Amino acid sequence: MQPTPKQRLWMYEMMVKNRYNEARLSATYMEGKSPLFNMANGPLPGEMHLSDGQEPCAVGLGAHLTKDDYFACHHRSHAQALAKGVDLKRMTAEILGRKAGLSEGRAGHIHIFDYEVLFWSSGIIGQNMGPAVGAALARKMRGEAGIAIACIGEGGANQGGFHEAMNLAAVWKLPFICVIEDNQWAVSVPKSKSTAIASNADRAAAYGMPGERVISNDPDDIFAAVGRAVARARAGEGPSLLELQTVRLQGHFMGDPEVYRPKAEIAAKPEMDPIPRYRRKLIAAGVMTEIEADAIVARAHAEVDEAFAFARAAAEPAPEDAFDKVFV
Amino acid sequence: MQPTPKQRLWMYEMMVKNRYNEARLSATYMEGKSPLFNMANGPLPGEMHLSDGQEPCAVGLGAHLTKDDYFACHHRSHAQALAKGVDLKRMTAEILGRKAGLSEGRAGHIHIFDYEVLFWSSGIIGQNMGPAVGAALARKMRGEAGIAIACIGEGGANQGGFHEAMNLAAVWKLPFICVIEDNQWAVSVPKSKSTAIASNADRAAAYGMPGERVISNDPDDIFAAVGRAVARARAGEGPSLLELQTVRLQGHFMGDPEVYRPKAEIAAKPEMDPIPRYRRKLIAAGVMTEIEADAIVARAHAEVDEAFAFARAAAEPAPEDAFDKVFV
Amino acid sequence: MSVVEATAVKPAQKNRNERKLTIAKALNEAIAQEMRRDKNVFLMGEDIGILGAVWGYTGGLLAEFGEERVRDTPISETAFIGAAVGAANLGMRPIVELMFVDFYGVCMDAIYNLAAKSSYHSAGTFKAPMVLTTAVGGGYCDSTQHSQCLYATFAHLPGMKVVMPSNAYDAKGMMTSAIRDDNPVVFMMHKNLQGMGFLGTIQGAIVDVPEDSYTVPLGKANVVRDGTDVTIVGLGMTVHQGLEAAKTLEKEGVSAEVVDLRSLAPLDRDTVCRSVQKTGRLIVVDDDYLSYGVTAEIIATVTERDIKSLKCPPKRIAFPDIPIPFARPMEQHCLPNVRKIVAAARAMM
Amino acid sequence: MSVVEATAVKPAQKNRNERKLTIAKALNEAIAQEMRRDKNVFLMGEDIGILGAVWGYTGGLLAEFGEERVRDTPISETAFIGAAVGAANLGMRPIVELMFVDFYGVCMDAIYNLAAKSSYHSAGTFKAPMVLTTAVGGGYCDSTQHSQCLYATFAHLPGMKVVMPSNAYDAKGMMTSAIRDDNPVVFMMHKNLQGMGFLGTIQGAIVDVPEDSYTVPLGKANVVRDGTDVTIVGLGMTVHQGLEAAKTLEKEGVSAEVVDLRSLAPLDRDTVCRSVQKTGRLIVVDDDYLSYGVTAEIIATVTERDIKSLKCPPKRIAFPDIPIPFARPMEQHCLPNVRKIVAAARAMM
Ligand SMILES: Cc1ncc(C[n+]2csc(CCOP(=O)(O)OP(=O)(O)O)c2C)c(N)n1
Ligand SMILES: Cc1ncc(C[n+]2csc(CCOP(=O)(O)OP(=O)(O)O)c2C)c(N)n1
Ligand SMILES: [Mg+2]
Ligand SMILES: [Mg+2]
Repeated sequence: MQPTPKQRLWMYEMMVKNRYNEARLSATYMEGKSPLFNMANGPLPGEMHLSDGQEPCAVGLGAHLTKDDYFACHHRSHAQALAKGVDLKRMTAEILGRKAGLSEGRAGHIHIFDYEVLFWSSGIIGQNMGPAVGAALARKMRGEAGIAIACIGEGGANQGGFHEAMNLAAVWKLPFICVIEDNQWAVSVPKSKSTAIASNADRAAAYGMPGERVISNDPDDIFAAVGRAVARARAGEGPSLLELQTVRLQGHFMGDPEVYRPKAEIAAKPEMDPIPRYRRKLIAAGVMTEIEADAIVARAHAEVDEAFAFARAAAEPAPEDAFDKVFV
Repeated sequence: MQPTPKQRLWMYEMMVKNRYNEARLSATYMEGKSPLFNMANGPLPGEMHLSDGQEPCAVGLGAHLTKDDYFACHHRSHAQALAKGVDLKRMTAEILGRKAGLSEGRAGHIHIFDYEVLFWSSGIIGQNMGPAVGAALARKMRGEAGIAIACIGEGGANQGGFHEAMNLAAVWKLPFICVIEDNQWAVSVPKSKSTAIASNADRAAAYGMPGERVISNDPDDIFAAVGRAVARARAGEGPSLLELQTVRLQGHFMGDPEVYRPKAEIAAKPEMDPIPRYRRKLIAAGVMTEIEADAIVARAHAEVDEAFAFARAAAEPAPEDAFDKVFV
Repeated sequence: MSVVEATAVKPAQKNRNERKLTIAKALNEAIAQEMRRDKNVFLMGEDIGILGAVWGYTGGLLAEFGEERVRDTPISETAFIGAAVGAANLGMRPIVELMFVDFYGVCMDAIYNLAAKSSYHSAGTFKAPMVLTTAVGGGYCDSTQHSQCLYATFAHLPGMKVVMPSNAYDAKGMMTSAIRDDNPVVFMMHKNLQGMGFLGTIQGAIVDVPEDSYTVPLGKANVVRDGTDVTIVGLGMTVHQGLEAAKTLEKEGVSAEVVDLRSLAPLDRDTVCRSVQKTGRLIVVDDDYLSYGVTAEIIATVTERDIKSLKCPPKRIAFPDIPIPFARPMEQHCLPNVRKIVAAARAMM
Repeated sequence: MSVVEATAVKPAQKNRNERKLTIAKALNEAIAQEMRRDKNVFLMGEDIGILGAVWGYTGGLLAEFGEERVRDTPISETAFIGAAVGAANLGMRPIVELMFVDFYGVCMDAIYNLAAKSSYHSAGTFKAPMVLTTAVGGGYCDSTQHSQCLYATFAHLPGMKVVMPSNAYDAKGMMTSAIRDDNPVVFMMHKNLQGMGFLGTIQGAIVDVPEDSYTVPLGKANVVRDGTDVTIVGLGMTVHQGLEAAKTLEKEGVSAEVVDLRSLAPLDRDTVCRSVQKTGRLIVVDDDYLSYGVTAEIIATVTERDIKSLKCPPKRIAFPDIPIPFARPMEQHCLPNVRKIVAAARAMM
C-alpha cells in the first residue's frame, strides 16, 4: 500500500510542523531556566519529552486514522497528537498551562487529551494499552466505525500491561493495533539490556496475531505497514502488532545530558534525521519541488507560531479552578 | 532423559501420597460444613484448592529438584509441596491452623512456606514469578548451586507478571524455569476463552528461550522435559518455559459445583486420572508388581495418616500470637 | 428497626409482597434492570458468566444478555479494568469486577491513575462511567491475601466514589445509582453480608427489596438507629455489629446511635458530626487495618470541626496493623466484634 | 537550629571537616558504604546505572561495583520488585527503585502482598530485607501522575516500614538503618529536598553529614524545634515549611514546636503526644491527599489518647482530595505552604 502524493505531502507537512513545534516548545521551556536549570521555573514548567526523529511513526499512523479512531498515547505524544488532528492551539495552551488549553491547564504535556479527535494519553508506561483495547471493544459492541490504537515505546513492551492487553485484544478479536515505537532507548537503558529479543514484532506470535517490524523510519514504509494493520482492523479481522524502528534525536526529557549515549550515536544524529531525507526523497520523486517544500515549511511554521501566540496570550486558570472537573 | 526405576517408584509414591492427602484434607474440610456448607466452619476453614489429577507435574518436577532450589508456587500447591520435600506433618498442621504448622497457623493452605526446602507460595495469580526470578538471580550472583522454579496455571499465563518476569529472566540469563500447569480451566473459564493461542509454549519465543509443551500428563514425559530445562538452568544456559497439559479432577475449590464444566468432561474424569494409568504402566514395565504397588500405597497412606494424627493433636495458636512475626 | 434510607427515592410500593433478598440477589436485580434499560451497560470480569460470579450476583445475566454483554475475561485485571476505562470513554457503562479487593496490587494504576483521573485529565470530556465491583472482608479464615478490606486504600485517592451497602435494600438502590453515575464508582461487597452459597450471611443484611427500580443516593450516610448516649459509626459488616452492640447496651440503659457510612468517598461528614453533637461520644468500628484508615478520618473530622461535641476521647476499634492471620483464634481475636464495641461504650459512660 | 537527632548513634566526629551534602549525596554515600561492607547489598531499578538514577543518588556506584551489583532493569516493576523479594529471601539485600511513587499501581502486589507479608507468611523464616526507594512530591508542575506523595497508601498496609528523611543527615543514617534492617523498608525521597540537577532544593535539607557510617533509627520522630504554644507536625518537605512558619510566628510571640515524623510506620505516637501535651495545640501538615491520610492519623492518635491535651480543635493542612493539577496557579493553591501554617497557628491563639 503506497501513499498518494497528497498523503505524502501531508506527511511531510505534519513532520515539519511537529519538528518546529518541538523547537518552539524547547525554546519556551528554556525560558526562565538559566543560568540555573530548574524544571519548576519559567512559562513551561514540569517535564518535557520531545519527539524529534520519531515523526515518521506519527504521520504514517495519522494518515490512516479518522477522528473516530481512539488513539491512546504515552508521555512522548506531540507528534502523534498533531498527526491525529488534535487542535494545535488548544494543545499548545495546555502545554503552557492555560485555561484555554485542551484540559484547561489541568493535565499538561504528559497528558494530551482531545475528545474531538479521541486523542488520549497516560504517562504511566504500558497503561494506555488497556483503555485502547476497551475503546476497540466499545466500537465493536456498538457496531460503530472506528478502531483503536495504542502507541508504546520499545521499553514499554516489557511492561505487564502490554502482555495482558495484547492477549485480551486477540481473544476478543478487536479492531486494535499496538504500535511500538522502537527508538532503542528507554531513558538511559538500551533495548539490548531491557528486551530479551531483538524484534518485538516476534511477540505477536504469543497472541496469534500478525506482527511486523519496519526498520527504515521512512514515512512511506510505515504508511504501508500501518495500512495493512488498519485494513485488518477495519475489516473485523482482529488486532495487529507493529514495531517501528525510529530514532530519538533528543535526550529522554529536556535537561537530560545523555551521558549514557555512545558518542558515535550522538554524532550520527543529523544523518539519522528522517525529515531532510524524506524531503529529498519527495523532491527526487517529483512529488514536490524545493519551492513547494519551502512553502509547506512556511505554512507549518506559521501555524505553529499562531498557536504559540494564542497560547501565550491566553489567561492562566484561576487557582480555585483546580477543584472543578474532578467529577463530571 | 528417562527416569530410573527408583525415580519412577518415587514419582508413583509421591502421586499416591498427594492423592490420599487430598482425600483426607477433603474429608476434614467437610467436617462441620453440613448440612449447610459454610467455608468458615469446621476444623479446616477457608478456601481449599485440591490438585487431584495434576500430580504428574509435581512429581516430574520434584524428581529433579534439591532443597537448594527455590520453588515458588501458587494457590494449588499441595502436590508440588510434597514433591519438593516439604515437611508433611508441619504442612498438615499449617493447613489445619495449628501452632505446630509451618507458619504457626498464620498462613494456611494458600500459603505453604517451608524455608528448609525453599518452598514458597502466593495466592495472587502470576505474582510468584518475580520472586522466583529474584531467587535465581541470588543464586547466580552468589555463585551458589540451586535454581528457581515458578509454577503457574494456564490462566496465570495471561497475567502481566508472567510477561515481565519471563523477559527479565531471559535478559539476565538466569537459572529459572517457568512451569505452566495447563489444566485447561481457570475457575470456570476455559483456556480457549482466555488465551489467544493454543500452546503457551509458543510464548517462549517472545523471550528468546526454549519452550516445550507436554500433553500426556504422564510423569515420565514430564520428567524428561523438566530434565532438559533443569539441565539448562544448572549449566548456566538460562531460563526455559514448559507447559504441561494436565487435568483438574476436582472443582476449582471445594464447594464448586462445576456447573460450567461440560458433562462429558466430568464423566471422563476417571479415565483422565493419571495415577491408575501410571500404576498400570509401571507394573507392565516390570518396575513394580501389584504387591509392591500396594505396599507403596500403604506406606504413603500411613505417612499421611500420621501427619493428620500429628496435626489434629497439635495445639491451636494463642489469639495473641497473631501479633508476632509481622516483622522479623 | 428499619435500615431503609429516608432520603432514597421511594419506589412504587403497590401490588407487591415483601421480598427478603440477599445483597447478591439485590445487586443482580439492579444490574439486570439497568441492562434492560440501557444497552451500554455490560459486564466484564473473571467467572461472571456461566458461574454467575464467585460472589453470586451475576447469575442468569449471561443467559438473558448473552456473551457480548456478559464477558468472562482472562486473569488480566490491568487489561480489562483498563479496557473498562476506554469503553466508558466511548459511551459504554461497564461493570467490571476485581474479584477480591486484595488483588488491587496488580491493577491499581488502571483504577486510580486512569479511571479516577479521566475526567480531570480531560476537563470532563473523557468520562469514565464505570462501576468496579470488588469483595472485601474476612472472618472465615481466608488468610492474608483474601480477607482484606482496604477501604482507606481506595478512599484516600481522589476522583472515584467508594461505596459499600450494608443491606440488600441499599445494595439495589446504590448499584442502580452507581451504574447511572457518570463517574467511576468502586462498589464494595462485604463477603459476610453478600449471601453466597458457600459462606454465612449476617441476617440483618437480608431485607425487603422492592421489585421496581429505584436509586439510593451515593455519598449519604444513614442513621440506622437513633440514640442519645453514644454514636457508633460503621460500614458494611461493622454496622451490624454496631446494631447488635446497641441492643446489648440498651439493656444496660445506654442509648446508642448507629451510623452506616455507606460511602467513604464522598464522605458524609455532616451526618456523623450531627450525630456526635447529639450523643457526645464516638466509637468508630472498622474491619480494615487501623492506622491511616477510616477510624482516623472520622475522628479527625469530628475533632477538627467540633472538638467540644466530644464528652470523652473517641475510640477506634479496627483490625490491628498486622497481616490477617489464617488460624481462627488469631483472626477472630483481631477482628472488631460486638463485645469490643460494648466494652468501649461502657468505658465511656 | 540543628535538625540532628539526639538519639542517633553518634558517629566518630574526629578528623573531619563540616560537609554540607544534599540528600542525594548522603544516600549515595550510605549505599556505597553498605555495599563495601556487605557484598549482598545490590541495586536494581530503571536508570540507576550509568545515569546514576533520575534522583541522582546512585552516581558512581556502577563504576565502583560493576553491572552485577548495579542493575539497570527493563520497565518491569512487578518483575524486579518481585525479584527483590526472592533475592532477599535467599540472603541478598536488594535496594530497588520505584522511580516515582505514582507508579505503584503497576506493582503494588509485589510490595504489599509479597515483601510486606513475607515474614508473617513464613513465621519469620523467609526474610525480606530490602529497601524500596521511591520519589514523592510535587510543586514543580509535573501534573497528576508524577507529583503524588501517597504516604498513607503505603503506611496503611502492615508489614513494611515507611520512612522519609527531611535532611541529608537523617538520609544517610536512615538509609544505613534501612539497608541493615531485616524487614522491607519503603524509603521515600522528597523531590523538593533531594538535590538533583534539574530541580530546586530546599536549603534546609542540605546539612552537615559525617563521613563515617552511622545509623539513625527507623521509627523515631524528631523534635526539630522546641516550642511551647503549638505543635506543628510534618514529614519531609512540610517539616521545612513548619520551621519557616515557626520563625514567622516567633516574631509574633508564638512559640511553635516542630516535629519531623521521619517514619510513618512505625509511627512514633509518643513523641507527637508528648509535644501536644506541652503545647496544647496541634497542626498537621501533609502534601499527600487530605482524606484518610497522615493528618487524620496524627489527630486521631492524639485525640484518642489524650483529648484533654488539646486546648482547641486540631487543624489539618493537606493537599485537597483532587488530582494534582498541572498549571502552576492551581497546583500552588492546593499545596501546603508556610502562609497556611502561620494562618492556622494564628487562628488558634
Ligand atoms: C510504569 C512506569 N515505569 C517507569 C516510568 C518512568 N519512565 C517514563 S518514560 C520511561 C522510558 C520509556 O521508554 P520507552 O517506552 O522506550 O519510550 P521512550 O521514552 O523511548 O519514547 C520511563 C522508564 C513510567 N512513566 N511508568
Ligand atoms: C491476580 C488474581 N486474579 C484473580 C485471582 C482469583 N483466582 C484464584 S485461582 C484463579 C484461577 C487460576 O487459574 P489457573 O491459573 O489456570 O490455575 P488453576 O486454578 O487452574 O490451577 C483465579 C481467577 C487471583 N488469586 N489473583
Ligand atoms: Mg524507547
Ligand atoms: Mg488452570
